Amino acid sequence: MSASDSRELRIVGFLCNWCSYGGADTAGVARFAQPTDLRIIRVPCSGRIDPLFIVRALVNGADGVLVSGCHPRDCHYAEGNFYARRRLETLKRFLDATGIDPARFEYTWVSASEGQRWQHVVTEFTRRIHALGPAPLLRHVSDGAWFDAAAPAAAGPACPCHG
Amino acid sequence: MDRFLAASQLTALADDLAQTGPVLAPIAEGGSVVFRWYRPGMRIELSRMASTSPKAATFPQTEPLLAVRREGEAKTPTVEATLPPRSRTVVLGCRPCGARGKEIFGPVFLGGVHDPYFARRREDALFMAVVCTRPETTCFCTSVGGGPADTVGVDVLLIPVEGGFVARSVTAAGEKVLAHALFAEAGARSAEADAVIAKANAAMPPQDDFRTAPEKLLARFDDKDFWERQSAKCISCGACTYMCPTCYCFNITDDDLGLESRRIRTWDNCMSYLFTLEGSGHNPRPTKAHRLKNRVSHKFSYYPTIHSGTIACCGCGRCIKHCPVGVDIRAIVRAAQEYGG
Amino acid sequence: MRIGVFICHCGSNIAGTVDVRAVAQAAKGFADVVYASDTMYACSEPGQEGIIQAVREHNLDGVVVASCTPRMHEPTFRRTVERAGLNRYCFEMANIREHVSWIGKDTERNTIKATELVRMAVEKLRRNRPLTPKRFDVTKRVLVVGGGVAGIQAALDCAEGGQEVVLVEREQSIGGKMAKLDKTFPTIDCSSCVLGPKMVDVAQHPKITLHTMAEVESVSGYVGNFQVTIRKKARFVDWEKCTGCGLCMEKCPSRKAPDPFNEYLCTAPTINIPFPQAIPKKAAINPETCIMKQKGKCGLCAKICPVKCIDFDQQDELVTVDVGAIVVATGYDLFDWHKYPQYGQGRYPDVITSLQYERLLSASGPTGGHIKRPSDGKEPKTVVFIQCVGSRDRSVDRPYCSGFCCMYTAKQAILTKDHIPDSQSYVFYMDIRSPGKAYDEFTRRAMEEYGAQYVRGRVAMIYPKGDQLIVRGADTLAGTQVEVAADLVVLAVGVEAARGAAVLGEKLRVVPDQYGFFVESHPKLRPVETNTAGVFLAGACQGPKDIPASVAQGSAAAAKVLALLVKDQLESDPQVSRVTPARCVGCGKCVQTCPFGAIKLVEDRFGNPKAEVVETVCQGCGICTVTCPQGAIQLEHFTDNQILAEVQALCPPRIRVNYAS
Amino acid sequence: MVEALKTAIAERLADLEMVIGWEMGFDALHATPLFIREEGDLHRLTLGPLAVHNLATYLPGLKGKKVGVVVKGCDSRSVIQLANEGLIKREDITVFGLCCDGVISHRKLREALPADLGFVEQATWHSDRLQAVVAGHAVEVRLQDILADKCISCRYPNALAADVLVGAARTPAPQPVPCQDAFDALPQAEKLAFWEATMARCIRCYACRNACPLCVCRDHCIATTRDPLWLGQENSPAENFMFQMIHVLHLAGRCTECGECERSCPVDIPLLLLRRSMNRVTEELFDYQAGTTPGQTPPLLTFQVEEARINERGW
Amino acid sequence: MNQNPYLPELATLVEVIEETPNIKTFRVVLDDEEKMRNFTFRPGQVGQLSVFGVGESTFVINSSPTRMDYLQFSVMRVGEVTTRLHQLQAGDKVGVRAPLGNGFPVEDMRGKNIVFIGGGIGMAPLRTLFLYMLDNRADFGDITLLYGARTPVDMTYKAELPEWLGRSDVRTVLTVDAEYPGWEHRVGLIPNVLLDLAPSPENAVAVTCGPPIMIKFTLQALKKLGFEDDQIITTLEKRMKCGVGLCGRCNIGTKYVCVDGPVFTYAQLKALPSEL
Repeated sequence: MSASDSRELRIVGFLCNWCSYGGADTAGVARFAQPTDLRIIRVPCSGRIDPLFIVRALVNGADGVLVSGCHPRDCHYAEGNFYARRRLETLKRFLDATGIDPARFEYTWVSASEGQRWQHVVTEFTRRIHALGPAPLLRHVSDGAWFDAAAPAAAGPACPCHG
Repeated sequence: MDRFLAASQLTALADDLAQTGPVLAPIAEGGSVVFRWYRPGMRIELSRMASTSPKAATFPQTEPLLAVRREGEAKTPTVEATLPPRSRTVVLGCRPCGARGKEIFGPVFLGGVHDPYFARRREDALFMAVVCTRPETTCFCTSVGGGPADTVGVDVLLIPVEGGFVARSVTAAGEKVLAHALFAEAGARSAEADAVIAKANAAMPPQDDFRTAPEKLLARFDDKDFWERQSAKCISCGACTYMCPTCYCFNITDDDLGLESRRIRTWDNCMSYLFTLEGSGHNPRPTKAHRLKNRVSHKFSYYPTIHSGTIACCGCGRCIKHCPVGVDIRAIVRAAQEYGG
Repeated sequence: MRIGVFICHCGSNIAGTVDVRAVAQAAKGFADVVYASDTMYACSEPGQEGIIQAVREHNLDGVVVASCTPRMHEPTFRRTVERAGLNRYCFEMANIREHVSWIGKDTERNTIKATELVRMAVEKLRRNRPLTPKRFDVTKRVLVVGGGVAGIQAALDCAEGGQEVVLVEREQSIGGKMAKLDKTFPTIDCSSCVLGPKMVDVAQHPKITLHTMAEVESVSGYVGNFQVTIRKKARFVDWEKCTGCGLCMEKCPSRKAPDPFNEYLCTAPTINIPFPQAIPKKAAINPETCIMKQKGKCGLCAKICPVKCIDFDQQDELVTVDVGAIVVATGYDLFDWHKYPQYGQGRYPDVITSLQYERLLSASGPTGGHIKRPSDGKEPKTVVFIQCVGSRDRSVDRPYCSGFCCMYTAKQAILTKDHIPDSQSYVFYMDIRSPGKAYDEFTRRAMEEYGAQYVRGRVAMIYPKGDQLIVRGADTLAGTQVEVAADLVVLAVGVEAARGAAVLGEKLRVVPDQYGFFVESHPKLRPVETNTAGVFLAGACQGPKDIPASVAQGSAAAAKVLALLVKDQLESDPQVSRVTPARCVGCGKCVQTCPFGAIKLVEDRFGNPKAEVVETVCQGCGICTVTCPQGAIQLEHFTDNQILAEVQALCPPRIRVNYAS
Repeated sequence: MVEALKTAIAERLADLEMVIGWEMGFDALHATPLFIREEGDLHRLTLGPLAVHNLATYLPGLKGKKVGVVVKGCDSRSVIQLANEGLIKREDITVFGLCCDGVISHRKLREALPADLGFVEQATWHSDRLQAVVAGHAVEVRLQDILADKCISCRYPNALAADVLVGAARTPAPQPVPCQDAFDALPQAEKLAFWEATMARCIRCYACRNACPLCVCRDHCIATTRDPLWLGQENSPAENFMFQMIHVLHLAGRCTECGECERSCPVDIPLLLLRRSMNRVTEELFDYQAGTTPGQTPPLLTFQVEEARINERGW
Repeated sequence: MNQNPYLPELATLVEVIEETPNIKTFRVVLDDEEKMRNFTFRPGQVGQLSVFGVGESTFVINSSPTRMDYLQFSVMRVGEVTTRLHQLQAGDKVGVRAPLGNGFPVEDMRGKNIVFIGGGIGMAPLRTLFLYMLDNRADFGDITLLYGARTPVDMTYKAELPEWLGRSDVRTVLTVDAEYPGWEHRVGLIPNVLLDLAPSPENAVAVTCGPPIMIKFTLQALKKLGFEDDQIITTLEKRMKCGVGLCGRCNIGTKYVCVDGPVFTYAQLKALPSEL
């Protein structure tokens, strides 16, 4: 796949400890080869994943964010992924308004036994992110502190209605 | 010295000045007019007062103070002051009140203690202020010592005349700028400019007399009811302080970047609960009444008391005009003055 | 902080595709890292000693081990750092085996990835704080829910282990499904002869309190400290007094009460003791059919009762007990075979379930142990057994194998021949699954010694012809259609989760799987634990099981309970949520979303509502932390700042430290 | 209408610590919140297209007090939502509801006038027309031309769950908001560029936050805390944008679209573009409009085992 | 001061002493040897300690200018910076901005009888002056130290207490709020013990520091004993950032605690607006 040929992109994964992290372990134990771009952050439950973690990662320049939890009804904490599903779906549908490509964020469910599924998810998501290319980055430097004449004009393309 | 700048040359002047150093100018953007670091292509708008103040020229919202690096296996830190690079900074098209605002900083930042960041920016800044020909409903510069053609803190006064501006130098640095080729002879326009100034002064509403404010406000210090009523509609945001040309409260925070860290100074807001919250959980200014009291009293009582009567307010009216709920600082001071006779 | 980083080779498992020395070298450059090295096997004794030594030598107060998955060795290394004198939470792991070396072959990329994972772990560790578990007292009593063979075994083992046991059974007698069986495979020994003595032991054991006709009403609390309310249903007989003499049963004029013990093959007296070996051997009145309860007159039983134990006004009674652990042994129920159109959906009285057949075989059953078919009481000569009715069938959402039907069908075929030597049994099957000790031999005996005809294939339909039932099916081995004229058809109905399991699961916070069986903590390594600490599983409530497996699980659950209750105090996991009261606005969003009821609103000394976490109940999921907009409730060890530090380690903000230079 | 309201307030004032309404502010184009404590304050009460403020914003800060509040239809949703979230006690609040004809957008008014608002000399309303003298020029502006965007799309002009309802009920006639449609039509990359440019002028004064009736963390907002440390203090476009993300996500399923955030912004950042987009999502997903039904649970504080409108994405 | 007021001196922690479960004492030496040699300060002045990447916090220098082997700060763990300080060990680097503030009016106190009344962590600012006076013992009259804490566990400077108790030229009295196993000193709240000791206000100055509630009742007790407002000195604590009177947090009316304080007489405090 193209993912392994080109430059690595920055993909952050948030995985629940009980299912998906285990699923990624299972994939590892089974030596299911995967692209190397993804870095996994382990959390106890998908219900612990604040959508703002995802936004923070994207604002900080992540090219993709992948969240995975237990399948609905299989949550170790009974309800965590039900809350997560609402939060994550809300974020995903909202992202378009921010100008961040919603395709850069995905969430899914992988159980501890689904090593193969995990391999598939990682491979597909990485492929998708590589197809999108590096994410455009918001400026992290304020104008006021130092004036950098070389910096692009702050006034970018305007909203047609707001001038 | 008087020179003339054709209205049509304003952009050219900005473009040219921006080649050799930062230019801060009121820019029309998204329906708003705000001070921005000018880059060619931006539209300078002088017909109305910018909602933000030009204080970023001397006191930017974010000022990096220190950089700390840990290097080598021992990771011994080295600390370095990150002073702003030296370069002439022009504030083009502020109002006289905006230029006056930064003068409030002087006695504090260059008084008992010398703040090298402010000092350097102050030294490098050149203020070209436009005379106000007509007061807004929120303007009260004349009540706090200023005026529509006030020259305090101004290097060049731009006086609107037919077809452009008479550029009148106030300081030597200002005079130097006027040598720029885009300026023409002022000639007879100087007289026109004088008339504009006279008319502008005459157009100002009657002055408030705030001389008794310091003692009257202090006398109200313990009047909880007074301050609760005055602050009832305040929503404790920072629009007033961040718009204000004279507000200088700041925060200092560290950003941890692993081996590197930095310490930055950012505008802070005395209307915020966290501003004075102590580690123990105690807060000397726990309610918005306490905080509004401190804000108003600082400007109209404490500061004048410490600094020989100067009111820490330039009368630009931004805090009134842009307050989401229309808190009017003039009315509060008047109320304190009138209270109890 | 002074952090030490240890990069494990794991032999060549990691070192094969990760340059571990380079990772260690890079780690030396990370913030607060004062020591970094690579080690052959971090988890080995010398590996662990190396960590301890480095902690002491370099005065470390935090340790990162980059090796395998934390799901494997996090507990190991936590103990290691604890031995080195550190708090066990001042430790982080980077998974560079399962997530790096085993899934990619590119050494260069793997090394970069491993390095970043280590940096991430370091950045998190820099924000860790020492956590200490809270200790709390344990109630030394166990609740066993369900009095089948698994529950009985668990109760007896716990009681023998010295713990007080409260056994709750929904039916009037304990014994469960096994009490209904005639014989058991593969030994053909009498079921009640095996089970009976155990039931008596339960009744007589001084440590066991038995509540039958009772259900768990509510459960609160947490491991070591559950409060359980039990609803004892009105039985209209004072069991303190009832001697079980059975006089009332004989005289009761209303004899049309349904008889669940006999699988509704017959009716029972309204005041009844379900079977002679019932424990407790006490009578109970079915108010639905009781003339006194329905019409207000009769009372014959009360008149003749020698001990005057009849009490028509008896009400349900709620009993509350404190227990430290709970064993769930609620068993199974049979699949509702009426869903299948091909078996007549109940139109043919001579199509019965295997459990009904057990009652026909049983000497204590409605026919006194003589096989008589329900329709006309005739002795059947041709009996057709149909297997996998509600097992291994996706069309009825029962894709799983019920496990023991093959065996009991073989047993019933054998018993049929024993009872009626001139009979012929046919068994329609899909596959024969008999992987147990002496099991396969047993099915062979049914075929070879007892002449049962095994037909591999599904039955397509059953229809009556005369007084017989024509069973038509396929013989997939012969590739032909078969038709058998049967006198009796016995369906080997599959098992499913017990009625009410879902409701009980909610009360106990034990999650059912998609078919309603309770989910164990780990399918291999924690088969009788659940994800709710202190709640254990035994028997078929976790999945289909035969008797020996159920008994084994009962004992296993008991062993877990005993291991728990032997402690006077327990430690609660300190990875729980913590409220900063100064930042809490008391909006109660966390309370609303906590799945465990672990957060309550309390008033501070100014009367402001504040959230408070019951540390022992909190399971550490962190749902509340996300719910709280002001970040006032933080899940320890997974705080916002810790996770943000990991995010920032991977995606550093592009701010500049010094613009001027 | 204002007289009827005054009568209604006068009748109940004795039982209330205060009633929050509007009075005229520092000039003829600005109203300002009025805290009516005694009958003598009542004559200052004003209504109309300048009564832009959502006074429900003050209610959480007055928790525990018996307070009356005058609300437009949109504002009344905030009251309901606050009560639904237990942030105020509904029984402590007396809601004086209005049937609202819409309020102005000061920004649109500014664009409609020959000079800046600050140069107004006089202004009077003649039903739905504003006659004003600005910088010496006499002008007339129609309300419908300067109507706030939220009024264009208003679905609830009449106050909901009001204890007293004043005025004649209006039939809602929601229209699409042109500027939202224009924004939605932008290509994604341009949206991001738009926010980057726009956020560059944000000064992080938090007026949007503090004016928001549902932003009840206020003193404890994670934008300014160190633990948790969500936000750097540098006012870069990225951090300013991140703050707006915090705001919008914390309001997901709670925002009543009163528009106070956008109205309060001193540098005219069109924050409602984000709010409306989010509200559209939560309505799509959960069939939920915040603050329209007393007793409703906000959608992100609950769940359904089977979500009717969330499709599991296949992989 | 014409140097950058925000620029801290690099310094090394030479010793960390665990005083109580939530208070640690840090001994700090400036890395620049010359600056350390020339470092001077007045008792009662404060310093800002930096943990780089985390932030700065203000603490009183509680060592004495007469003993300049190191600068000493005692830190109670309450917030982000203090928590991170508590994680540091000897050898670690910090930043120091000191001295800041006014310090005690030592000159005015010469020849007077001194009564120290300290509660809990409030002993820290008293310690510097107390040691200073011990080292200049002849300049001062009778010295009484009353130091109290909730329990013996919460008492700071435990290592030094025996020496102070053993000295014949000062009267040291320790108290805890309630009986505690093994406690051999006084039991009782500080104001009550103070009334019991009844130091004379004659030619005396009382120096007190402690939690607000203790200060409140101690002031009442001192008044009862006849101390005038200008005979009572205390030091204030405020949230500070810049430490040089700019950032706008710590003012009480026109006075900036970081510059005009933290030491005030009770008479001075009474003249200020009531915004403690």
